[in-house]
Amino acid sequence: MRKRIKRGDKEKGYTRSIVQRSGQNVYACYQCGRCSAGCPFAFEMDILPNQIVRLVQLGQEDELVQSKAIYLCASCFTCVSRCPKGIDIARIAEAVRETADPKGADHFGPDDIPAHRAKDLPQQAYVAVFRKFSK
Amino acid sequence: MFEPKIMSFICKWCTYAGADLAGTSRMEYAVNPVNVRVMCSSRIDPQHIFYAFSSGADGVFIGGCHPGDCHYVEGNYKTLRRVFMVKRMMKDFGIDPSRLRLEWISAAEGGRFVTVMNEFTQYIRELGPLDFKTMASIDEDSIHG
Amino acid sequence: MNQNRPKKKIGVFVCHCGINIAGVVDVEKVAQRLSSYEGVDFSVDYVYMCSEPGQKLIEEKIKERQLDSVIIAACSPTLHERTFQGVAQRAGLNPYQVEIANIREQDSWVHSDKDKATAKAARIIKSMVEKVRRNESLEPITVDITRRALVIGGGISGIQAALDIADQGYEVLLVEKDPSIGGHMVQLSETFPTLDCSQCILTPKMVEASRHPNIKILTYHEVDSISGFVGNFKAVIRKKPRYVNEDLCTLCGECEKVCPQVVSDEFNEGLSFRKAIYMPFPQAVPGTYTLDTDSCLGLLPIRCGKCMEVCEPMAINYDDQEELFEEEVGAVVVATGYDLYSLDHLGEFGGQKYPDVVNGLEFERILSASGPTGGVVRRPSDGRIPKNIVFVQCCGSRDPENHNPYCSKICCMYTAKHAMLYKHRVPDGNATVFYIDVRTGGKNFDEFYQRTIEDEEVMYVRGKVSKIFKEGDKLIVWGADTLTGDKVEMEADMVVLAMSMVPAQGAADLFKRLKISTDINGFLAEAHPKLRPVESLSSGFFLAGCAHGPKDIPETVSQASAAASKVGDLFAKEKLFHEPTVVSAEEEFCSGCGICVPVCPYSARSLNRERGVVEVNEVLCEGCGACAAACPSGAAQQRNQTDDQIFSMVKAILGE
Amino acid sequence: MNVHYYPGCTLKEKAVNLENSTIASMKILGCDLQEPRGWTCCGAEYPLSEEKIAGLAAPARILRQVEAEGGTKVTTTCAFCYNVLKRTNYALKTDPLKHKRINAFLKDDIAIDHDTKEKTTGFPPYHGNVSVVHLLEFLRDDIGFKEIRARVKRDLSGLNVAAYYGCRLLRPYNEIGMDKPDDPVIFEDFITSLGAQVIDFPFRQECCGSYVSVSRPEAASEASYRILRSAKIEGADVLVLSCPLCYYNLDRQQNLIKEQHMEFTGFPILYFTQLLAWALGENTGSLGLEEHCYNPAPLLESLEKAEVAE
Repeated sequence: MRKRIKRGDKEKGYTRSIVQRSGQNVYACYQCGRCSAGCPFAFEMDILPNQIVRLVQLGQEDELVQSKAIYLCASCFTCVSRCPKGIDIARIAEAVRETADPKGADHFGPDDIPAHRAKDLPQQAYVAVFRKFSK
Repeated sequence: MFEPKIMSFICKWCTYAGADLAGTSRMEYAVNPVNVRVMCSSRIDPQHIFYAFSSGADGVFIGGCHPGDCHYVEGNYKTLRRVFMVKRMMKDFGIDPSRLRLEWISAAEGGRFVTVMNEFTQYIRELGPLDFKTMASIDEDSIHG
Repeated sequence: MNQNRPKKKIGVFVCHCGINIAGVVDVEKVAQRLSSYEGVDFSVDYVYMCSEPGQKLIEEKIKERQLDSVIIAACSPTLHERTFQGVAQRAGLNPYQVEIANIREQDSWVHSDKDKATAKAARIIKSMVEKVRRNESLEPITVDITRRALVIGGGISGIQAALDIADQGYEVLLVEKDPSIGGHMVQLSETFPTLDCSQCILTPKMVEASRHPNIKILTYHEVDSISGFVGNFKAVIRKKPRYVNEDLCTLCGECEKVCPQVVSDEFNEGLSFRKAIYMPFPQAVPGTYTLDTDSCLGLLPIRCGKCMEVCEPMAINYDDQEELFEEEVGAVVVATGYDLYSLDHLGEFGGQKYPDVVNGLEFERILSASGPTGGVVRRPSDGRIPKNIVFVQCCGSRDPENHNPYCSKICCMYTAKHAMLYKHRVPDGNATVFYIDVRTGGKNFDEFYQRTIEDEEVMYVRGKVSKIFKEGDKLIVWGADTLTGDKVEMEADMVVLAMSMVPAQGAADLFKRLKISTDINGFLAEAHPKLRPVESLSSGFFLAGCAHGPKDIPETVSQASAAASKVGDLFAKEKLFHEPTVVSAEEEFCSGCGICVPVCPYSARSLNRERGVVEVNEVLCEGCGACAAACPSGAAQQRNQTDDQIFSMVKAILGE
Repeated sequence: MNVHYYPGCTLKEKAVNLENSTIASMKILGCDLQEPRGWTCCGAEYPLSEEKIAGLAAPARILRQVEAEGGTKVTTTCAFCYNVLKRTNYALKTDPLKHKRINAFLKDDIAIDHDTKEKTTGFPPYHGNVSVVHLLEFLRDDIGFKEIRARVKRDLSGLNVAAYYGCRLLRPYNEIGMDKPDDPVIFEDFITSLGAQVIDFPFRQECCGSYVSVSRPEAASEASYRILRSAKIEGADVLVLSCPLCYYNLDRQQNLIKEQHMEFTGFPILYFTQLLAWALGENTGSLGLEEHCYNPAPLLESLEKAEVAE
């Protein structure tokens, strides 16, 4: 299917909201792909980190909030430390997660952890994963 | 209606040429500003600005090349810094700092020269005359040294 | 103020310019009003001042009324200032006693209210009367020229500039810090897009330079400092001890055979070894051995002394000394070239850790028939022929966040060339290029790049590489293919990094010593990016080659020739003439505070600490006046644009 | 010597063995670790959104407590806590607006004593006078690697160590600034000061999977596997790390890795203070090594035997 790219108020508004939340100049990205090249979870991602930035530039909210990739980011900042244009992609991913499912359902909540694992997991992992992936 | 007197210092390489272009393009603008051509906007000494105010100017305009385009490499940056300083001094003297305006206008920006001149004249017109009576008269000799 | 008002007889000539001025400005009224203005002796209007009769009118009136100065109220000074200065000169007046009042472009053409435009014209003319009243009669500043050029750097740009200047009939000193001229170009294998052998086209030029009667080559020398000004520089040059007399050395090579010290070879980028006494490469100019004391066991015959023992022509002299000497030159061409950005900055590519991750110059040596592998592509670690090779572009370039913000310009082409030459030598190998953009602006460049992809089947992957690391004897390259949206992990036997080009090592220090300005990246700054691209801001300094920014060979050669022709321009003049409207430093007012010294972008002002005053080199002053505005005591005054002149112009404009 | 020490929640609960070795070795080095009174969780993750500034309150509260107790330096051994505290401190020091807003949050704090039920209010603001250092930095700058070298009691020369940084110690560089993100040396220098051999392995700054091991354990263990595999290929005997979550992912999840990769047979992991304590003379019994999924005790003991045999 051919995709039509539109730059309407909705799209521009979405880009603006991500820029505001993340504090990042998403337009600085020139799509070199270095973020994706170094990302430890790129193998598992449906869209790559550089594509996330591209979709933010285009204001493609639906594709972004439905992606699995934003819930694979471990905030390891490899992309941030190598980006030639100084863009904090982890912040962009965080901003996109914030805009996903505004009704407030958790992407990953306490009920999603099987009982046998709950005992062993370190506290910091709980706190971190809920902070990142739930409301 | 109040017609302000406006003193305009403009650099030879950019803004003066921009003003010439406005002329060759026959654009019309406010008659109030009169230009003095200097080699570079950085030639403008704070003394010149204050002398203009004390001699009856209601507004002073300085025109230079855009950052990076200065014929003398970095004169316009020096001007920028001096204008910041002069504006602070103006405050201390009780002169509204917005009576001094610095703009970068290139040789190709005749239209912009016109817009800036009209805007600035209108702005000063609305601001009203610079009331110098409350200030001690400046002894000319002390300025010339 | 009154005491500064000299008594001058001033004439005012108001031009109608047909109806261009007279249609809006009441010129007769203006002329009449001015005739009673203080100092104005005579005032008249005429239909076309620039016409033959108009010029005649001015000339006659100057003579008739013995005018000291004239004002021409007409069009913009950019149009006819020179014309009217010529008229005045013909009438025996100094051209600096002519001023133009611009009442056309900045009055009649931009206003329609006749009364107001007329009043404004009078103000403009009055301000110019106030100015010209205080104008001095000036003569252009003249200086003699030393017709001898100094070229710093013996790479292709320096060699070309030296040859071109020498061919114009002027003497040239060519100073090179290394033992031979040739620069980086002599290290290259073949050149894009024609695949000429680099050495084959360069070495004849090197020989030509060495035989040219007007060129004196000083290799293993460095420029220590340069003082003086355009046409009259004094250069202090440092001779590094070579310990071998180049005139006596017969290149027999006996010394090299006995030398026990083996060190890594710079010419081969550390991929092979040389002795402590060595010749950098067989075609070196001058053809002589050089003893490198950093690697030598010691210059005492007791320590070693083997080379001296076997040298039959007795060319080796352990007592050779460093020397400083002075040379007079009139112009300087700076052609110090480039180096590659160090791999140390790229920890994610292993820094210098992996021998099989090489930079572009190392790969040039590997490809070169005169290189350490005889032109067979072998990887440095174990000498195996790499079957999978990866090229990474933009290493350290276009990376404002961590490295260099600029594009190094030639890497796209040389990477295509590397990939092509690799495929010529290893037809069954796989070559992959990681790129962000491929920039092939140049004659026949894109055709060459297309051939690399279509004929040689080099795989281009659009994406930057994030990490390179070793796994066993393979290298793993982590990249991305942003066109397909895949993360790419690739096994490679060897990786070639297109490292960013940076100013040559030591250049930053040299530029500081020469007091010539650089851009934010340390490359030399040109006087104007469009109109004066081969001149430095400092008068008498010219730029050539990569010292000014990344360039390919043809561009470097063009710039070197352009610089040489600029030097020729300078030397062809009998004397140097310079605009005299410079800024003075009146000693009676100068307190020696030195504030004006750093304000000057041309280093025209210097503080004489002994005398406690600032001195001005008028030849260097371009007359911007920034120092005059900075001077707290009024000691810095611009000729014919003094503070007093500006004040009185302001007064004339604002006064009733 | 006395220094403020923020342990964080994991070390107090799920990884007590890691903290014990810290306390033991610092004691040998003559340094008392002082916990800020009433400390809470740091939040584990630094808030990346400009809209979630409230996440800075918890770490700022910890820093304020240290400052109120007269401390100018707080050290931590958990890379997560280190990252959060250091970045919060950086944000408060460089962004006056954030500083003001967070202090406004903290102004209304009420503390209730567990035993006396007494309420405390009117806390002072945080002025920003505390510096956050990782224990590795403290060992380097305050104790000195030379001093440690002098106090080492055991010969570790036969031990090949892979020093693993992970993400939180190094990145983002402009806020953390502990070492160059792709060319760090501090961990290697520390290992060298203990007398062990450092082996260079390219995955030392790669991410272990972090908290993704909670939501997508199989994805995270793939990341962990690649790190362990690389250390093994490069000839390491043991991997030493500095973060309790890395310890969880790289050691305690090894059974999951084994399920996914048949050839993986397990690999010993040590917390950096475990190796330190052992080098300084503590016995394997006191290090809690039996808690590990892959017990490294036999490896350490085999070194001792080799020494004796010589």
